[in-house]
Amino acid sequence: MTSIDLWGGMDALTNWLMDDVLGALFNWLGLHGLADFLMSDTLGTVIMLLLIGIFVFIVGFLVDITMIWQERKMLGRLMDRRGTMVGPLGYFQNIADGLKTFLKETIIPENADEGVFNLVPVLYIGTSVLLLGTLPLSTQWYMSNSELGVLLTFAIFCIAPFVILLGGWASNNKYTLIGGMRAAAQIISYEIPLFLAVVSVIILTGSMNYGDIVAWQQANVWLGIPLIIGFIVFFIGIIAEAERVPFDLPEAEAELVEGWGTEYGGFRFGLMMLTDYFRGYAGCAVVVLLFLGGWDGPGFIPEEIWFLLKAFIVFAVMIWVRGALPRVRTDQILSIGWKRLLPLAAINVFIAIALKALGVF
Amino acid sequence: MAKMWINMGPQHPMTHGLWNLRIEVDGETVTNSEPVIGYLHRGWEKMVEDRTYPQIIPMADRLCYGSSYTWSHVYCLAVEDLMELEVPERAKYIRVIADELQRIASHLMWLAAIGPDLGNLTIFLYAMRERELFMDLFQSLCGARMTYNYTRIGGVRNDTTPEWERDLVRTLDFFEKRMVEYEDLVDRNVVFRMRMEGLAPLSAADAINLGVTGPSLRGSGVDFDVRQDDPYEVYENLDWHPCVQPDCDVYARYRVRMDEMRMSVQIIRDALKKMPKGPVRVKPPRYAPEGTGMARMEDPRGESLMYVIGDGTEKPFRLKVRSPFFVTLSAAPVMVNGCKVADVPSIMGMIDVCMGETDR
Amino acid sequence: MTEVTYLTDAFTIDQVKEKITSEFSSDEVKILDKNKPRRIYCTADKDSILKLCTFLKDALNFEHCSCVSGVDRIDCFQVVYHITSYANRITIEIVVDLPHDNPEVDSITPLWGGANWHEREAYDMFGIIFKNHPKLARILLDEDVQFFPMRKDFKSGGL
Amino acid sequence: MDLSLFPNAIAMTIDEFKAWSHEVVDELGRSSGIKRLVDKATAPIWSWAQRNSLHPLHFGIACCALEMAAASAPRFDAERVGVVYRSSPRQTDVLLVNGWVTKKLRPALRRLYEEIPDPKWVVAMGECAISGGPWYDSYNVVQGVDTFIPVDIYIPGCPSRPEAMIDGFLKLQEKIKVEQQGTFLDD
Repeated sequence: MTSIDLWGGMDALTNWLMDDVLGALFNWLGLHGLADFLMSDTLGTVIMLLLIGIFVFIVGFLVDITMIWQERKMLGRLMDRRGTMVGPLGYFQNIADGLKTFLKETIIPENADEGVFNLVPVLYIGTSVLLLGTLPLSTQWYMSNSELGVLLTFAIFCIAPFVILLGGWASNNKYTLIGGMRAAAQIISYEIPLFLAVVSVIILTGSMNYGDIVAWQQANVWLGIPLIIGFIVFFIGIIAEAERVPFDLPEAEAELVEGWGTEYGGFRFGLMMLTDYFRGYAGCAVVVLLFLGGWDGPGFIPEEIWFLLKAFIVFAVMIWVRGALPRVRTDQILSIGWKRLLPLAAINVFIAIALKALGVF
Repeated sequence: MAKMWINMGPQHPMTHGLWNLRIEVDGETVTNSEPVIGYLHRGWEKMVEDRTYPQIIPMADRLCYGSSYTWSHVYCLAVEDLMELEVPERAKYIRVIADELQRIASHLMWLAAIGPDLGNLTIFLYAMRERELFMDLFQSLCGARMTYNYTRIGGVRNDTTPEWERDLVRTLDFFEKRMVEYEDLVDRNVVFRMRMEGLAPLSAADAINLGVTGPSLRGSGVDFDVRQDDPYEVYENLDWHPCVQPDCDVYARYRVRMDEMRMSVQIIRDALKKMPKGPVRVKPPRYAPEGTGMARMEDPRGESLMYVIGDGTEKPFRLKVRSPFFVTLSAAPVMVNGCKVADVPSIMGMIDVCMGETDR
Repeated sequence: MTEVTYLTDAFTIDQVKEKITSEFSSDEVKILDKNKPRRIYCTADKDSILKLCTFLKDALNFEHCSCVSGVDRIDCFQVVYHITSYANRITIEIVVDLPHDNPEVDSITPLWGGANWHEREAYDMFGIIFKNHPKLARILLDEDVQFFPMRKDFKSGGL
Repeated sequence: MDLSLFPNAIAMTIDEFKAWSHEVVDELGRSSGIKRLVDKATAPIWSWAQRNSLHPLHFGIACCALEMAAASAPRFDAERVGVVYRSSPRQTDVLLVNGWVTKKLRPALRRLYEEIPDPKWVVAMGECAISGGPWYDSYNVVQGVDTFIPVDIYIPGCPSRPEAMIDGFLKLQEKIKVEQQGTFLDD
């Protein structure tokens, strides 16, 4: 099984850049002190970390705009039309949409709380991009390999609803306020079943590290098969977490205009649009990591490609759901979360405990 | 959270037209509501007093753009009642066919509109796709996609062709298959049912008292259809029955409209079979007599009525339009109060908004 | 869950006409000699319209107010009521004359909620006052409009 | 270049400093010609992005609104040319006026126009929005939307067909292509 060694590669790249190019250049110029500084290990590590961050972001960003393209194109096909057609296969439509927003005027409503209003997109986008750093793409392509990786991911995931509440309040608009309130109401309804489903995974694998979880699945079986109930609960929960139809209540377009983001225009809107798909990608990635064997697959394709392929397939299912289902109501999402998903998740935990206790795995 | 008033409109994705629903919300629950209309008021009734009788037909088309044919039809019926004209038999059948085609097209527009209201865009595109077929039929019948100017005082403008009738039958066969697709998408979908069932109850007594007509009334279990109870044209001779649902909720209103589309297909088939040969138009007098004329008919949205007063000249003295949605909208607070904010679009979408006829 | 209400013929046209003539004097309500299927035409005095409507609703099963129209006859105003019976399948047309200088008539909104916006519209367009109407305000035009556009002395024209 | 405040830079408030530094950088870029150069080089890209991503406001007024809906339906599919409807005026580029404008609506429409961030375009669709159309003698209809907001493209028809609407948007794209806007220089 092949995999791209991100850290090793970046280390080599940094060494080459610092030692063989810049260091040699300054040595040749006679600036030995500066050359020594550039060739020091500390600076090398910092540069390497930066480069890794940039690489992870670039891959995430490419996946992100591909997902937007995938959604628009596939949704178009589900609706019996062609979808976007700017550029090859319509891929450049998102780029045009994104670039355009940077030319737009920035409007801050007169009565808005300006500080919070400006802070919210930063927090929303920042925390969502941060998610990319917690998700490994393969055994060697990761940014952080924390022992508590799963916990870290969900801790970062859960910030956004509060940011939405803040943004809805700061915009000083009634629609955004209701949208923000809905985000807060929604989070208490699906987070608990979601975490219970994760707990079952942790019980079986005995680890919170993505690498270990995937290694366990490679050794035994994809967790989606024994924990099928948990998988379904988790998938529904992650749709709600990523705020996609049918659980996109905070941005319900039918009744709340554009939901909590009504007052955000220009590049803030463009970046927030992008961020929604970062969260969608992160959700798909977590589903793949926890239940669908991560980068497990036949070895003729690199692990990273397997991982991304699975993530795109999971996202395609999300698009399919979006094409088929209407939006549920606020009280209905609460009753779904507490009356349906929570018992199912509890049953799933029992199944996991039973499997562990009986020594099946 | 304190109670607050929200303006849903004039620019709001829920409106489907141009009006403003002011709602008072307590958290997510609507406690009070008040529709504000008049954003499309153009003085239609005043302007037609300055037009001759035939000139008003295209104006009547633009009363409601969702179902333009039925409005020019009811106008011609009212003027024929005033002039005491008898329309040739074939023209009556053609009018009924066009009427039912318009009803299907209008209901498809409604079906398209409720999709985004409930948060699903697919049904919008499916319904619009089939609506194009009916637009094509109208286009080959009278040359326009939406505002047809087809019916005339004393008949219709032109006869149908055999090719058109063949296309019509083919389209109806195709459409019936597609109806199954919509029902798969909506009726067999748990979330759609969850959003519609038991929502916005409107009891039969309330509906009758508030003057609600059309599918919304039949969705409350009242078997009233102008086509049956005050038959015009040739509905008496055709094999059909009104579609009634007893549940009083949004889902019942949805079912009534879906059934009506099927019923319209049945009516058109029957009318095509029974249609006689003959002329399609008689020449109307230029000057209407003094007196009044009144016609009611079943618009896709309910009972439409036109009341025309002639004063012996070539222009009407007064032409009053009873718009079905105008009255149904006045019943909106009864349905909306007490529901959640998220349900407001689906309730309002389910009574089939058309503001052109409401504001006139 | 309510039952489907299937309608039956309760009264024929002749029975309705007879009941009206026996209840009201010819000063109050006059049935016109104009025969069309399922239609009754009559004129009523402006003071007895509420009484007539109450009688129609309670005794004769007229449960649906189709339409309330204002008419400016230049020498007087008219209010034309179209009231329908689902059970009898009859529509009755009642014409009420109002003096031009004081167009006031009793509101029938307490009987039929459906008349509410029709009466508001007649007020908006003609300035006819409906007494005891729950909210008689402009509906189609802006609140601050000073004219009644459907009156014959108002000349239409573009901006 | 106004550098007179420079010695006192330390005593400036943050707002003053922001304004001053912005002015300095602006002036530097302008006088050295860098801005013009960057503008000339990047303008085609921005213009391409703008004209391929025209988001009209989801705002249906009258008859043409149905044709607007039909234009995004499968047969015509306006998304092919980048036309996607957004409900919030803050996130749109085009105000598509598709119907007659009454006196009651005029202030609301004007306000919607103001709410759209620059650069923005107005498309008048159908006879009513162009000139009042069939309601030429109405007491309540504004005779043409261009009496109170500037209009870029007129789409004739009563109602305009969906093809005409898509063609109108293609015309608007051509217009944007000709009027290439840079990023820095407003003139």
